[in-house]
This record gives sequence, structure tokens and C-alpha cells, in this order.
Amino acid sequence: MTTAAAPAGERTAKTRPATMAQALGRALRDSMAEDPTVHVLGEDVGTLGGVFRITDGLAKEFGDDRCTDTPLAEAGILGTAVGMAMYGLRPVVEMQFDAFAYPALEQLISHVAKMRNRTGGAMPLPITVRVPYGGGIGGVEHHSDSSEAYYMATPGLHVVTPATVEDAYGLLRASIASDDPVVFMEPKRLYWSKADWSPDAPAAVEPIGRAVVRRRGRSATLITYGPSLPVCMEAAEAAVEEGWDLEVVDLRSLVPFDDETVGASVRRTGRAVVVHESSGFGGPGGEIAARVTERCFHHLEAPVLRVAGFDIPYPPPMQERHHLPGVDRVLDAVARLQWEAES
Amino acid sequence: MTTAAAPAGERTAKTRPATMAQALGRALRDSMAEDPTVHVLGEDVGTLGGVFRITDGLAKEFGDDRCTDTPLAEAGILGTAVGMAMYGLRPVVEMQFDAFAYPALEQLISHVAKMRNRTGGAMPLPITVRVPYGGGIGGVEHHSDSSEAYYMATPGLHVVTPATVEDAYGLLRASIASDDPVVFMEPKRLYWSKADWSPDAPAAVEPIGRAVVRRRGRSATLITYGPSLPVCMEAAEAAVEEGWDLEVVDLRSLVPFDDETVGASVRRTGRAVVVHESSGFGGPGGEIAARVTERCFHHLEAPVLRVAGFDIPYPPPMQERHHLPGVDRVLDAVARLQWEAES
Amino acid sequence: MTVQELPGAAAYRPTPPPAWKPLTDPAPLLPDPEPYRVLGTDAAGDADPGLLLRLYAELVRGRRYNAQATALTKQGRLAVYPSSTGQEACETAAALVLEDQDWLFPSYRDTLAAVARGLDPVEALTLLRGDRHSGYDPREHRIAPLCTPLATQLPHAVGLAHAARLRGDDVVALAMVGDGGTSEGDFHEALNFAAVWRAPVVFFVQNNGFAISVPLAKQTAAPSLAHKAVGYGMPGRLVDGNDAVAVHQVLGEAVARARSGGGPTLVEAVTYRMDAHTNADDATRYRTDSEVEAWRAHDPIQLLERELAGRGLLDDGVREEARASAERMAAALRERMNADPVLDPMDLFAHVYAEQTTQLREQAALLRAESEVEQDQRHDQQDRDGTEEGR
Amino acid sequence: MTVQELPGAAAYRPTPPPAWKPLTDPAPLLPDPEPYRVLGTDAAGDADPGLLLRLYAELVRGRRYNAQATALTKQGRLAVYPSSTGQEACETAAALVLEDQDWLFPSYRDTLAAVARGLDPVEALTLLRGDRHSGYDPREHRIAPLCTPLATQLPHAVGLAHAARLRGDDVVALAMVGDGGTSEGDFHEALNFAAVWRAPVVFFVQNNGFAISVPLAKQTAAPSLAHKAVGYGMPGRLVDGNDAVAVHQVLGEAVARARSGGGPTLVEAVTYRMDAHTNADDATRYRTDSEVEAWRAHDPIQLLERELAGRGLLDDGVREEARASAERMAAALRERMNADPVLDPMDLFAHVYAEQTTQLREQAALLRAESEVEQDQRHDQQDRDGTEEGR
Ligand SMILES: Cc1ncc(C[n+]2csc(CCOP(=O)(O)OP(=O)(O)O)c2C)c(N)n1
Ligand SMILES: Cc1ncc(C[n+]2csc(CCOP(=O)(O)OP(=O)(O)O)c2C)c(N)n1
Ligand SMILES: [Mg+2]
Ligand SMILES: [Mg+2]
Repeated sequence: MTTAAAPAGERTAKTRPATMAQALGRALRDSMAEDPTVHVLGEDVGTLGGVFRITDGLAKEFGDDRCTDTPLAEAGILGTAVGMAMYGLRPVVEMQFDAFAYPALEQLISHVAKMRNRTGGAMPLPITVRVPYGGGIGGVEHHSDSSEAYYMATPGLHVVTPATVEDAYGLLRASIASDDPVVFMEPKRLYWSKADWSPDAPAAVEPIGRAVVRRRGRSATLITYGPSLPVCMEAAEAAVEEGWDLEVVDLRSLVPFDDETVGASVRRTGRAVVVHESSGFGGPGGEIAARVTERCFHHLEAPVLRVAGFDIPYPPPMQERHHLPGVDRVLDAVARLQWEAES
Repeated sequence: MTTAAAPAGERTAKTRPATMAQALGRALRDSMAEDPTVHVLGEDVGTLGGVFRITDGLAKEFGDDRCTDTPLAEAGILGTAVGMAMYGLRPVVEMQFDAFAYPALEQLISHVAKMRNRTGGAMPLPITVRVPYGGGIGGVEHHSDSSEAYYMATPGLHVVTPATVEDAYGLLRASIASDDPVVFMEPKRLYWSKADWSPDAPAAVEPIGRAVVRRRGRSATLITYGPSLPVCMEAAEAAVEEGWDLEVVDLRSLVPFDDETVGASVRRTGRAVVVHESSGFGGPGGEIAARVTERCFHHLEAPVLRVAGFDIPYPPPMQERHHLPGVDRVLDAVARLQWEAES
Repeated sequence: MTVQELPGAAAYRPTPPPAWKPLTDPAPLLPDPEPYRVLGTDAAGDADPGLLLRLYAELVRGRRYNAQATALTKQGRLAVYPSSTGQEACETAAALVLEDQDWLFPSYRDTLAAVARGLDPVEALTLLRGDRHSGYDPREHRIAPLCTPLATQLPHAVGLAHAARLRGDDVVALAMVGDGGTSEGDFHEALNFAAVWRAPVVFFVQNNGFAISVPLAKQTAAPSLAHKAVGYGMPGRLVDGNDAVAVHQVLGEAVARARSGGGPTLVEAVTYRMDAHTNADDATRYRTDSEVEAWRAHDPIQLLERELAGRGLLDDGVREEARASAERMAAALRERMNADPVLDPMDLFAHVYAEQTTQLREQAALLRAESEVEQDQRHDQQDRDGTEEGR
Repeated sequence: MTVQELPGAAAYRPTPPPAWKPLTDPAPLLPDPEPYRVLGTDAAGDADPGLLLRLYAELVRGRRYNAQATALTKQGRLAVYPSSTGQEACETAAALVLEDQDWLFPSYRDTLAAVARGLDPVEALTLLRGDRHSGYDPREHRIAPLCTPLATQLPHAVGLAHAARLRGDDVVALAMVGDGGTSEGDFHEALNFAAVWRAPVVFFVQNNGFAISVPLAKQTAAPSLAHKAVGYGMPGRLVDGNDAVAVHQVLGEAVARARSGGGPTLVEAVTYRMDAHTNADDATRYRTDSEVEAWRAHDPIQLLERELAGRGLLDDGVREEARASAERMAAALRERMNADPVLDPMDLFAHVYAEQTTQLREQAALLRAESEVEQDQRHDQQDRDGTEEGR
């Protein structure tokens, strides 16, 4: 089990405030500098530096051939990335927004996820597909989807998502270094979240697939990832007033899933709530709740509950606050964890 | 709660053996005959009658304009169907195989599922997308996917799947009649399954969204649908020898989900196994197990278990028997339901 | 006679080569090598003065509408606005060539076309304000919802036009898309379906030089986007998109062709987006001021003014009336957009399905309970505040 | 110089109309109105006798291969076989025009092209036998896995060719697709990327008249499929797909063009599928015997034989040698396919990821346990059988 990284103060290099967007950009830059086979491609990633400016400066530093503005066609982008990977390159594809990755789903499901398997291991595809996801940024329709359920249901893909500035760097580096395809989901509304972070002595690149306990607690476990981590951390603080000492697990990787870390936590606390923005029905929480229950049934004092987006198309910006799981909704779920049974 | 239809003998019209394929074809025919706005479109659905012959005879009876061989482009097929529905038609789209529906996922997710919502109810899309799914037919790669998880995770869609000849007719009629889009998943390997069935006095068209108890039992509930229903029925018979009296619930509709029927059964039996062919991780079983547990926690003697396809790309035909959940694997899961706890 | 049997979609089978016959003669499908122009040419003299004046009023109004909408983003009244400043000739002409029963399929950039067609500007902007996804009933106005996923609206237009034709209705669909959108697979599939079905559709590409930051040279290597028509067996037309009269004429001909059963046409209008991609974009990152200035000299309103002036049709009265009408529209828009839309959170669940599922009913109940708690707290707070104030 | 800067992908920006310049002259992009032919024309006399004989041997072998594979489906030795009988000229020429370092991107129908390139027929047929998804290492043979989802292999070919070019390697990719596949969005996107990037790719469409049951007239209204090239700014070539020499020449020129940095070409070969779509298909449902017979008179092997005979190159020895070599291949194939492949169920989990996840390890353990139980039961049964026999 992995616990939270050592506090920034203990690091050698000087830290300064950095945003998640900057950490992601830095991860791309460092990967490209270290490995000449890493190529970035997508819509507006070159001259403009991406609509979220994650790729800012890459075309200038590495040239148009390493950071390429493609024609506007997501299936074409991912499909050509497959060919590039077949030839030994390590493409990093940017999808401009979650919903605009959908045209590429056939390439992703039928080729990216399956190529290693289809060729008996002869032709792995080390492709990273960066998907900015989730809401809370006031985007109009099609700009706030949480599509991780589609990727999770596709064997052959890794699905990774950072929630902190440090992980944004470390996990993106690890994803690009992975010999398997990774759907790297970037929580849009955390792009501008800040943390003290040293780009010059970045955290050791951890293997992907490890969850991390972000807050230790004994009453119940909040299992979450990406955009919902800050919500859960805030809820955990607020819960102290109610007498609940909540543990918070940041999954970081949905595939592979860290059953060990999650299971150990839930076995300790005996209660769990899964929190995510994606729609509840058929969403990631079902899988998580089901596997936690399979593994920890006799430790559970109450069913694993889920706090998720409603089962509706993502609402218009003026309504999104009603849809997004917030602190209150998380606390309400914790309150439903049958505490009376304890006494 | 709905229970199995009355035995065929009690019907007025004469029954004779019919295959599921025939019942589906008949449902299309009857829908088209009754409602001139019903149009069938897809690849090879006209002259050929579809590669599974489900649409056989429709072009002849209703003309090429009602049953149309389209150009070979799934996004185009579904996209034009959207336009046809916008104009008041009721298109029924055939996807040739599950994996070949993927090019249409963007249209499905971003438009078909959302149009009613986007337009504040002004523009519903009564489209039925027929997707032959699942394995067990010896198909080479890309011909045996179970893609229902993608559809379940998409609010705005109904996801319906028959497991019997009678339901094939009734549910397809109901799906076409629905004012909402329905992904109608046809279990390929049951196309040639037979039952005594009267096309002339077909069962009353039931509203979609109701599960049905196919076998009454008291020891545990098998929750299943589509291609896995026969497996579960066989397992239930075999289980008698082991002293287990299994109840079998056929979901028939994954969205909407019949919490009432499923919950009532599990509360009665206290144990449940979800069985499906689709990959386990991120598959339908997670949602089902999670929601059953949320609703029936204190009635459960053991965690809800899942028997599913492995988390791998669908294997080649000569290996598929290892992948598909069979009777033994279902019984093994039942055996793991902590029976000792009972005594 | 079924659609499949109509002349043109005839028996093209690659019978043995000695008898090989192409389906259509490619020559008539090819666009002219230069964009078609009327203004500033001899042909301008034949243009109907009424049309010129109508276009002028619309263009002035359209320019003002773009400016007002952009201003509303600065005041926080719109979540985002993709301006069509510089493209008003295209937007306006697209609206004017359609009959009442025809359908318009706009993209996110084409609110002006919808407004020029008669849609209430507030309804047109609702999506971009952010209170609901679509501010109008598409069927009432024969305007499809503004479409964001690029090129996905094109197959819709084909399907709708095809359906209307099957039912014997006189309906043409005009679908708008940008230069970038032509690279999407949906563009290809839509044009192909339309040609095979001879659907009464006009595909209208506004080539404004950029897809956000990506210039056309990175988007295509084709002689022009209009040349793509050849590969579908439909005519391609290339037109100066800043020449309102030329665009109106070319689109009008394409609509007439579709209406008379001639099938689809691809029209490319060469134009330029004077503003950034949206208010959130920084265009200086990818284009030079001098390029923008060069296009300013080819401004659609100025081109038209020059013609009107030359023909003595542009006096101060005309100018003033156009300006005043535009200002009235802008003022009304400003005022109406100043009100906060009243929203019911329960709307979230109202239109997911025809009938709410059990699950959605449960979720709606949850939200309702939350809202009630919130409201109670607000009231308590107000009471407290009131008490405090009362003291 | 970066790829984007190469001549041709130059600065096409729709600068103000007075300066509007098309990127390329469309005229050279247009295919000839008739499919290009060599056999039976004066040009045939210039064809190299060695090439003619080589093609002849390959065609005879290819025809035999198709027959043998079809026979194997009847014997239950192949799950399915999509025959390329009648299309051997295309399949063979596609293989012969490539250098060793070049890549071939075949569809499910193109096992013959892979075999003609030197792939072991058993490896080529493994997917269709059903024991594993791909029977060969694509990198070892520079042959991409046989591709079933239509047209999805085309962007792969573009990406690979582009990657090779960026690395300065002399590699051309030749991608095969059917007439039906040209309707897919991936076709469009691949050709567009290739043209913009000037990638060294040849797109080779075998227009065999049908997509399963759907004839070309329901697939396109274009003058020809080769005409689609214009819309991407690449040359389109139309060739008689049953004329092996013509196909070889046209593809050879396209490959040479790609190799020399000239960019992609779209080649349409007009041919005919003599067998049903696959052994599982019933072609009588959608086409007439007389159509099939008309094409039999234009058989690729006969066309070549006529030429060879006319030039005195076809004696009994040549015929016999071609026949015998084909029979040897068929006999070897038959024999090797008669063996049941030995399969390890654990292979299911071996190549999903580089490293097995915990979840897959658990699942593998489950299957292993099941297999052991099964094996024990089998052994018990054998023991019992043995005991009974022993009595
Ligand atoms: C499928 C899809 N991919 C990406 C986007 C993000 N996006 C919005 S506008 C735009 C550029 C479109 O350019 P163009 O088609 O030329 O239209 P314009 O904005 O110039 O009017 C992009 C990439 C999108 N909306 N849809
Ligand atoms: C994306 C996709 N849709 C549908 C299919 C099913 N399918 C297999 S072959 C075929 C017809 C293909 O026709 P064409 O491209 O002309 O190639 P041919 O079979 O004639 O060689 C179809 C529809 C598929 N394989 N992939
Ligand atoms: Mg543009
Ligand atoms: Mg074909």
C-alpha cells in the first residue's frame, strides 16, 4: 500500500507553487526530452499550445514534427497514432474535451486496447490518450462529460487519473513510459489547482496502479479519484464536527485497480462511500462498490454507498452545481452508513 | 413484479416452433405494417435480409424506402436515422455486429441519448438500434463483443435484451413503439434457439423495464439476461442435485432497471450471483451487484458474487469456451455463497 | 418509384471493364478555379436593388448582434460566444435562401443564421448563456439545435431531408459546417449518404481559414474544400464568402436544385473570422495583425456598401435606418439578457426520458430534499438577517 | 526541414479573395475516365516477359490457394474464409510492388496478398482458423494484422508511413480496402491525414462491385471511387483490376511516387469477387449468374494467358510448372491445416497487458483450477474406460 508522499518540506530541491496544468506540461516536456520517440499530436496542440495550454511551448522546443497540429478528426488522430506506435514511436494524443474523444472510440476499443493481445504480444501500443474530463468549469453541453466508465469497460486499456499537482506529473510520466495504452484522464477543473511543487526534483515516477491514502481515518472510507478528491478531503474535514473520522483513498488508477489498498482501508473502517462525478448508473462506482463488497463483506457494517452524478446528460452550466457531488451530499451519504448499528 | 408468461398451452392461437430470429423478423414486420413511420435501415438489410436474415422479406413487402440498404458507414446510418426521427419517422437501425456499432458511438452518446434532454423535451428520438451481441457462435475477432456496459453508462438510452423467443417479439415491438431511443441487444447465439410460439397471437406488448422471474427458488437468486439465461436455467436444474433451489431472474431491460423485482427476489433468497458474458470489470454486473447490495444489505448472507467473461479482449473461437461463463462456473459461484453461515 | 430507383442513383455496377461506365461525368461537378463573385463585377448591375438593401440591413444588424453578444460575455451574461464577425454575409444568406418549411442545421458559430431566419436572439443564445441546452423548439422553427460536436449535424440534415422527401414534402435542409469540420468522418459519411440518396440537402462550408488555431493548410491539401464534392458525385461550388450577393445566389441555386430533385450540393464560401475563435481564445497566438487587416479591406458590409453607393442606393436614410434597427435589436437583447434566468433544479430530471424511471424519481427526490434544506437554511438566514436588521 | 514545411503542404490560407490561390491544380489529380489497361492493348508488347511469367505463376498459385482455403472451410478447418477468387491480380500485384522494408496493411480478404508477399499460408490463415487472432508477428513480416473493422487499418498505414518518414527511413505503406470500406469515416480521415502530411502511402481500393450484398450504386454516386482522391489533393488512378500487368504498373508507380516523397496516391482497381462474400454467404440472393458469367470472360488468369500465348511464352511446361507449384502449396497447406492446433487456455491472459494485473492473475488462477478439475475428470474417465476395456 502506498501512502501520501512525504511533505514538500522534506524535499531537496526548492518548491514553488505550480498548477496541475503546468505539471502536466512539464511531464510532457521531460518525457519528450528524455525519449525522442515521444510525439505529441492533437488539435491545436502546436502553435496554440492546446486550448488548456498544456502543450504550450512544446512545438517551439521540439519542432512541429514532435508536437503536431493534426487535421480535425479524432479517429484519424488516434488511428494514425496507432500506426506511429506500430513503427516504434510513443505517441501522446490530446483529445480536446472528453466528449470529443467519442469519434475515436472505435479505434480505441477495436485497436488500441486489443493490438497487443491480437498479435500475441508482438505489437504492444505504447499510446497515451489524454482526455480532459469532468465538469465544474461552466462549460456548455458536450464540454463536461465524465467518460471513464467507457474506458474501464474496455480490457487492454489502463485508465489513470491524477488529483494532485504532483501526481499529474508523476502519473503522466509513468503513463507515457508504459508499454501499454493508457487513457490519461485529466480533471479539467483541477487544471488551475495549485500546490507547492518542485519541477526540478519531481517525485519518483511510481508504477501506475497504486491507490494512495490521502487522509487517515477510522470511521469510514471515502473512495474517490480525480475531480472528487478535493470534495472528499473537504468533506472529511467537515465530518470531524459530526464526530466522524473519515479516511480518504485516492484511486489514481481505475485500471489496474488497487484492490489491496482499498480493501485494507475498508476492512479497517468497516464502512465506505464511493464518490465520483460520472453518472452513477453503470458508472465506475458500481464496479468499485461491488468489488469492495466481494472482498470485505464481513467487515462491512453497512452497504457501500455511492455518491455520483445523476443519471442524466450533463446539465447546463447554470445547473451543474445541483448535479455535481458536493460536500453536503457526501456527508449525507456518510450519515446513511447505519451508525446506530455500531452502538 | 412480473412473472413468466402463462404456458403456451393456455393461449388461444395455435403455437408452433419458431426461432428467436423469426420472432424478431416478425416483430419488425408487424411494426412496419402497423405504423408507416417505421423504417428499417442498415448494411445488407434489404436484398439480403441481413447477415442473420432478421430483416428477410421486409424490403420486398415494404419497398426499398422502408427497408434500406445504406452505404457502409455506421455513424452515417445512425446519424441519418437521427435526422429521420427529427422529421417524425421511427427508424430501426441494424448494426451488423456488436463491434461494428462502435463507429456510431459518438452519434449515439452525443445525440441519440441526449436529444430529448437537449431540447427540453421538444424533440424526442424514437430510434431503435438493434445490436447483435455476445459470443458462442465461433466468430473471429470483433464478432463476439458484449458492449452493453457502454450503453448502460449513457443516460438517455434504454437498453433492452431478450432471452426468449416470446420476449424477442414483445420487447422489440415495445422498443420500436417507445418514444425514447432503445439499444436493443440481440443475443446472437440465441438467434436459432426455438420455442413454441404463436406469431398470430403474440404476447401482449409489455412495457419495457420489467424483469421476470424465470424460475422460482429459495436458496439464492441468479440475476442474468440475454445469452446467459439458458446457462442459468441449466445451472439451476443442475443445482437441485447439490441441494440448492435457485431462483433465476431475467432482467430483460438493463435500463431502466427493475429494482423492485430483483430486490424482492434477493430479499427472499438472501444470496445472489450476477451472471453475464460481458467482461466483469466495469461490466454490468458491478452496477447490478452494487445496487442490490445497497437495497438488500441486511438480507444478504453473503456478498453478491459475479460470474462474467474475463477482463480480456474476446478470445478466438477455439478458446471461447474457456471465456464464457458456463454452468460449472455459475455453480462454483453459488458454492462460494458461504452456505456454512446458514447452519 | 422509390428513391433508390430515381435517375442518377442508377445501375452503377462495375460490369466487366469493356463496358465500364462512370456514373456521372466529373466535369460538371468541379468547382470554378476562383471563388464566384458578384460585387465589384459587371454582374452586380443585375442584382435586384431590393435584395441588396435587404442584405445590407441584415448584415448591419448581424454585425451589431455579434458585437452585442461579445459584450455580453464580458458582462458575464453569456458563458461563451463564438463570434461570426466577418462572416455575416454567409450567416445571413444561409437564412434568407430558405423557405419557411425548410430546415437549417447550424453549428455553434451560427446563432446569427438562426436569428436572421427569425429566431428570437435570446432563444438563439440560451445555450451559450448556460441556463439550458437549447433555447427553442427545433420543430417550431425548423432550426436544429446548435451543434457543438463538429460535423455531427450533417448526417442529421441528410436524414431529415431524406425523410421529408420520402413523405413527399417540399423540404430542403441546409447544413452549416466549418473548414475544420470537413476533416471529420461524419462530413464524409453525410455527403456520401446524401449523394446516394439524392437527398435535398445543401452542405454549406464556411471556410474562415482556421479551426481555432489550425490554418487550412494543416487541414487539407485539396485544391479547395469544394473539390471534395467530386468524390461524392455532387457538384461543388466555390464562392467569395464576403460577397453577400454571390453567396445568396450560389446558395439559392443549390437550394433550388435540391428542391427540384437534383440532389445535394457542396458550397464552400471563402471568408474570414475577424474575432478570436471565441471570447476565451487568444487569436494573436496564431495569426498576424496584418493578415486580419488584409481581410478588413475585404469586409462584407463595405463590399456591399460600395455597390449600393455606386448604384445610388445608399443614402443617409438607409444607413441610419439600418443602424437604428440594429441598435434597437441590440438594446432589447442587452436588456432581456440582463435578467437572471429563473431555473428549476427539477428540470434536470424532466426530459431524460418520456417517462421518469424509478431511478430518476429517486434522484429527483434526493435533490428536492436537498433544495428544501437549502431553502430552509436560506430562510433561517434571512430571518436572522431580518432580525438583526430589525434591531 | 519539418514535414509540415515540405513543398506542397505549403501556405494555403484563404487570404482575401483577390489573392485566392488553390493549393493544387486539380487536373493532374483526376483519374482517367476509363480504367487503365495493358493486356490486350499495344502497350502489352512492352511488358517484361519475366514479369508476365512471374505474375502468371503467382496468379495460378493464388487461385489454387483460394480454392484450397475454401475447401478447408467445408472440412471445418477454417472458421470462415473470405475468398479473393477473381481478384488474384490485385492481391498479387499489391504484394509484388513492395520492397522488403515496406509495409502491407491487408483487410480480412487479403490473406492472399500476405501469402504472395511470402507469409506462410498457415500463419496467414490462423485468424480464420480460429485458434488465435494473428498467426504472425507483424513486425517480422511488415504485414499489419488482417483487419476486420472496415477501413480502420487505413489511418494505421498513414501513421506508420509518417513515422518512418520522420525517422528518415525508406518505407512505403500500402493499405488495402474494399469499395464498401470507402464509405467509412476512417477512409476519409486517413486519406486527408496522408495528403496533409504527404505520407508515403498507397491506398489501394479493390472495387469488386459489392459490399457483401450491397452493389456499388448504393455505395456511391461518384464518377468512380478514384475520383475521391481529388478532394484530398492526391492523384486518383483507375485501373482494370483483372489486368495483372496494369495493376502492377499503376501500383508500382504509386509506390515509387510515395517513396520519392511525392505523397500518397489513391488507386481504384475495378474487379469482381467470383465467390460469395465468405463461405457463409449466399451470393445468389443478390446477383445473377449472368453477371458472374460476364466477369468469368474477363478472368485475370485468362487475360494473362492470352497475352503469354500471343507472345509465345506459354508452353505446356510453363503451365505445368505453375500448376504443380500451386498443387504443392495446396497439399502442404491442407496437410498442415489438418493438425489440431495445440492451445493453452492460459494464453487468454498472457498478452492483455505487458504485466498481468492482479485481477487477471486471479482470473487466470480460476481458469487454471477449472482446467485441472476438468483434466482430472478426463483422466478419471480414461482410467474408467481403460478398466472397462481391460475387462
Ligand atoms: C468532434 C469535435 N472535436 C473537437 C471539437 C472542439 N472544437 C470546437 S470548435 C473547433 C474548431 C472548428 O473549426 P471549424 O470547423 O473551421 O469551424 P469554425 O470554428 O472556424 O467556425 C474545435 C476543434 C468539437 N467541438 N467537436
Ligand atoms: C466497421 C465495420 N462495419 C461492418 C462490417 C461487416 N462487414 C464485413 S465485410 C463487409 C462488406 C465489405 O465490403 P467491401 O469493403 O466492398 O469489401 P469486400 O468484402 O468486397 O472485399 C461488411 C459490411 C465490418 N467488418 N466492419
Ligand atoms: Mg474555421
Ligand atoms: Mg467489395
